[in-house]
Amino acid sequence: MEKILEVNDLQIDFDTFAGSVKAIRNVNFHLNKGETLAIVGESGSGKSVTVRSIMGLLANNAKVASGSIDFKGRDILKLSNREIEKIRGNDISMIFQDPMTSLDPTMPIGKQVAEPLLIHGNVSKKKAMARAEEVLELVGITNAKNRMKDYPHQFSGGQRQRIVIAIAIVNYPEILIADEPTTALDVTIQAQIIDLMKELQNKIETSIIFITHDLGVVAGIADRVAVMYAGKIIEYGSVDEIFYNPQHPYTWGLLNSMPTLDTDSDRLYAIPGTPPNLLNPPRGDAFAPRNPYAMQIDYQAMPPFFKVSDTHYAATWLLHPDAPKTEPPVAIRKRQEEFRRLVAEGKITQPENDEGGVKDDAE
Amino acid sequence: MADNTSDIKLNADSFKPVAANNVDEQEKISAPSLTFFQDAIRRLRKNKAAVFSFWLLAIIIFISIVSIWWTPSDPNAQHVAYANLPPKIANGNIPGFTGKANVGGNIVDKYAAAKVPKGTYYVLGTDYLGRDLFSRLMKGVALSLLIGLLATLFDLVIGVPYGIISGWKGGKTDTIMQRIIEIISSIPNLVVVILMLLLFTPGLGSIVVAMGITGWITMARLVRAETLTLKTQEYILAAQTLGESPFRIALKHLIPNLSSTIIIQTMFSIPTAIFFEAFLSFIGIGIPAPNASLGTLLSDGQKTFRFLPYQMWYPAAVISIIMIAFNLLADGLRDAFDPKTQE
Amino acid sequence: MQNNPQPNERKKLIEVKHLKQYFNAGRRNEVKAIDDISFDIYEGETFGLVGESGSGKSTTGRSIIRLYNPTSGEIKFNGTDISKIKHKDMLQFRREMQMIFQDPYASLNPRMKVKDIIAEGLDIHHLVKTDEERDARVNELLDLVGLSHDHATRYPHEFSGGQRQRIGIARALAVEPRFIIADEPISALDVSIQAQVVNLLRDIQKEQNLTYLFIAHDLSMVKYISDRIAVMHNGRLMELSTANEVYNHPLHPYTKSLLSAVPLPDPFYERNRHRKNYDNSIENDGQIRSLQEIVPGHFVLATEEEVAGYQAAAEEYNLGD
Amino acid sequence: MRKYIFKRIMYMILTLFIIATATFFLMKLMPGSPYANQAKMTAEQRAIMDAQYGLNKPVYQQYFIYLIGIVQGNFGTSFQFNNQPVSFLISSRIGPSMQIGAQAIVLGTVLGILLGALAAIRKNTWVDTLATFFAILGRSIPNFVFAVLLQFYLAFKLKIFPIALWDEGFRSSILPTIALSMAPLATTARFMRTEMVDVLNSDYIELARAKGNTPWQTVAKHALRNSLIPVITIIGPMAVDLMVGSMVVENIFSIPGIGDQFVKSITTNDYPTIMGLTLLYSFMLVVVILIVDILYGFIDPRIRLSGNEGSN
Repeated sequence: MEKILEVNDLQIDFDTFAGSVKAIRNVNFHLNKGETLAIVGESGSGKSVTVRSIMGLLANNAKVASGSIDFKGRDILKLSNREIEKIRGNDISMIFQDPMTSLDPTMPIGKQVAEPLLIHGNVSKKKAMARAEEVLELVGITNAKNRMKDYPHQFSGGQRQRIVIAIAIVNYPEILIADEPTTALDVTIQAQIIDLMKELQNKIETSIIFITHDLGVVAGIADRVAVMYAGKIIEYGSVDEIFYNPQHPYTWGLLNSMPTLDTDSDRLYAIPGTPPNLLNPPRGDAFAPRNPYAMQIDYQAMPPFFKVSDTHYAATWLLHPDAPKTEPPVAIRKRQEEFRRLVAEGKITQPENDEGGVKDDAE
Repeated sequence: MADNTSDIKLNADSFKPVAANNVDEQEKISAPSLTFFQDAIRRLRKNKAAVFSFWLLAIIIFISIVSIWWTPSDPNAQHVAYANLPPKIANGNIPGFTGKANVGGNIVDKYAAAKVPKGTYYVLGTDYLGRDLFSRLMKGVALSLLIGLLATLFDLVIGVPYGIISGWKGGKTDTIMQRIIEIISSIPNLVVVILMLLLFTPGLGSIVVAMGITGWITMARLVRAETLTLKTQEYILAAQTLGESPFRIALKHLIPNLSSTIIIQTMFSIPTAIFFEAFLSFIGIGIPAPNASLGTLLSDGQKTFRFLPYQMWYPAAVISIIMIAFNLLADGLRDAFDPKTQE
Repeated sequence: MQNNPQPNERKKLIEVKHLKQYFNAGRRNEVKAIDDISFDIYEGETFGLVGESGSGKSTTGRSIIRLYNPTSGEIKFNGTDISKIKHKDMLQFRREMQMIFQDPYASLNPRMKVKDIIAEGLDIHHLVKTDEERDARVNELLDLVGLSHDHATRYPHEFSGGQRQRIGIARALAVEPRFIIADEPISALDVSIQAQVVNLLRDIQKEQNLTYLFIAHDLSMVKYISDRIAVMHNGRLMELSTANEVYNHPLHPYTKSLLSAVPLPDPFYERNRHRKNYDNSIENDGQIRSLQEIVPGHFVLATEEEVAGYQAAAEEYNLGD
Repeated sequence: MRKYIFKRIMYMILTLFIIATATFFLMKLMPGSPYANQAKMTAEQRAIMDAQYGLNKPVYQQYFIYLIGIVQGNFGTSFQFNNQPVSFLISSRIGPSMQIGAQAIVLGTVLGILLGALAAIRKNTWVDTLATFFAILGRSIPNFVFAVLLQFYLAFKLKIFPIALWDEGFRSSILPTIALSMAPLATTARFMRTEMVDVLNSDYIELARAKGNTPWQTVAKHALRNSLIPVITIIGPMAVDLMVGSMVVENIFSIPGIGDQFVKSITTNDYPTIMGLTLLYSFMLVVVILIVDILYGFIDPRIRLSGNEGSN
């Protein structure tokens, strides 16, 4: 598969009142052409910062300490402002979380949708407006022709998010970054927006980076998933691998703490404690203090990525060949059984791994 | 990328499980506990201009308090023979404080000309009646600060309760109270002040009454707006569901949370009041002669400014410095108290 | 949890009858936040109220705890009409019913120490006599919600969202209420923290025999915690039944649409999920609808004529099981 | 919208009525004689004068005569200044005041907006510090002090501008305009900075940047307009600053305007003129506030359009 974006060893620090916060710590991932990559994590895990660095939209007090972001053979982090502005809204666009505040309240929506065209394409104003109307129609704004001159406050939250999406896709970007685009929406509107994004992805053949904390949404939209914790990616793989064959205890915890419609147990599994303070990130695995499976090594050294399959890696010492064999929680074992069943029935086509456990190196 | 991870050789001890029983440890807060105010003060300390202003004002206030009992000479005593003496310090060898003046192209020692005894000198010179300007400036600053203090009193005694009641009660009460404010503020407030001054005899009393009518409006508005937002905060609702009385809610929840707004606004009220007095005295309807205030000093100084600039320069500099210091301190406080302006 | 076949025999703690709550009533900007709803909450149960934003679910909670005066209708708590509670009995009412709020950042006074926040109710109701007694009680409550004693002298801004929510719970528990309204207590929290808070709420309920009104928009969490569930939309109750019934045998098209929109952390399920659209206009066809009992314990907003159709649908479910 | 304007005008008339009534009765309560040379008057002369000014009638009649006069644009006759009608005094002097006022408000707001915007865009840099410093100077140095300094150094010493008097047209108005514009400049700059910092932190600015706008395009197309809308609301308070400031500035520069007239009338107890000017000032202020309100509703689509929907 063709890689369209590759993030290598990214490290971002924030200068704050209290000191330097290590918001992103050695993050690596790539985006394949045409796929949807979901980055999952709780608040403060660094998922938003990561994608903002791709857009060159980091806050003033953020500093890229190391790393590269390769897009079409160029390192975005080394581009001049002028060059990155040419990419923004053209090759890479972004959808923000809160549709109520992400549109300019004093500009008619037609003009706002046409704006990226006028900035990047050499089109006439008339053509841009016609195109804006087309795209608004495409994202499901009914009667777009007569609504071009309306202002954002005249639309509902769901409609506004459609307009924001229209702005993002008006230039047929190669990459669409969606930063929690449905978090502020009601569940029925969320479902509509997600359906719309899937539909648009097929139509305009774009790759999507989808950021969310909602595992349900991820299950529905992602091809691949990266799980972030405390500024690091701790596990990544195909959506089926992450949901049915998770390896990192944090991923277990996340999946477990959400009740499914048939959870009947008396207690939910809760990850104890709170995420670490990134002002002084811990030496070993940042998750160790909350990890019921923690071993001594977790407090001493950061775990490297262990390979689970060609597409699936997890950064946990539990995958080390010498580590004692551990039993994941019941619900996770159920998921792993489900995985084997689905694979066996041919409902999921995934590279099969032995017992869903640790995989020795395939030399 | 992770092809050689299994080559990492580790000793068996590394894989000993560590019981995750340190949740309490996790939730422990290690940072020293700071109250909101301590935190704000800490931020304020980082603002050099504000800290400098604070100490400057502290010194000015101290000198003003001293002036109640002691000034270098009687500020209202006239020595016509010593009229319009330039500033002089000690032996007169500090530039600008030599006691000499340029009269028709010649440098003249005015002290000698006026036969001032040796050892007597006026730090900031004398005015056209031979009054010691430094003493008058001390008194004038004290008076201006007193007026600023009274203005904050009106802010606190009228403005704050008015704003809280208007915002908390809402509905008709609020509408009527807001209408009253609207009418008062439809008259330029200096016009109100001037009308009041005409009704009463000019002087400190009438300035104070006039300020009492108009000065608290801004405070009332700010407090009302803030109360309206605080009113819907969930901790206020929580207090209500616990059965707290409105009066106690105002005392326990509203006022502590309004305190930063109130402090900042009083800091802005003081220079406004000082300006009021100076303005009124400048146009001749403020503090009556012979009492000194910053306004009367400026007004007197202006008359002779072209020939004896020092008579206006010093009071002008002092009033500007006081105003700047209060404004800088107020700005600093606002930044320290309002986390929104923080990075 | 749902093993009580005849809920009608249980004691009703809350009775809401034809409650209407209009804001700006009679004016041009009138909002019918609640438009004629009726339901009961039985002692010891968790009653879930779900709905999307603007459905009136939070207003319902606030009306029950008398933060608003109802436009019309009646709310009974333990048999007495809460709008008729005399001033002297009001304090007792305020003790018995408590609320947990949504926003962990706005629900704690930033200028008060944790112990003073928790002890606010103790002070109002004079439940402790000495400072030592007060501190001891605060420590007890901190233990109950899983916070340590040295948190007592800290200020709210030093805590994380989940910890703050636990402080809010301790404040509500301080006055030993019988009934707690939890108004979206977890929607502002991260997934892993949500579970902590939900577990805590369940533990306390068992320990102290509490009754909950649990208001939320997260359907899977409501299903998990509630015994019975009411679905609210545009100020009206659309459907009311046991949690299992509502989720497994939804009858009203709105409920069906809502359930079909819930994403689950299961890619295979997600691939096969079909979203059902709900047509709002059905509600405004001018016909008068009220909650009708379709099968015992399962209510749906319907006209008399529609009942038969819903009954047939309920039959089908039973055949399918 | 039309209904709203009508309601606002009604409030405005009510406000003016209350002010007129209050000033009238205040004047009646005032100590001191209205006549210029009262000491030399005999009782008879006084009676004649009282009759001439209508002061012999019962107070309530005087009040109604006064109110009717106001409606007709008649503010009575000045006790001083050659017994001219107050309306004539005002109309002959309002020109210079208006000119300086208008010039000062334009200069002050334009510079203030630029300064404030610049400070916000270059937040926490030396540009911001400098702009903030100027704004603080502007509101800290009393305008009469500033006026005297300008006059002394630029006119008296350097002789770049005429010292005083209103005889060189525009050139005469430059220094008073600068002195008067300090307060509005400082107010606007300060307000503009706060608004713009808020706007620049908003999500739609981030989206504008994400579209590929350069920082300057973002400011020009999105940030400026959105931060300017609330700035309109401070024109009212600034008008007050100007009216007050004009009193001393006109006095210092010997400009024959209404501010100067007001100060003179106060010092000579010329009640009809004081009352007339008080009403005029209040009238101007309420009109400015009304215009600002309407303008605000008209410029901000959120208010404009919701208003329309409401009335349809």
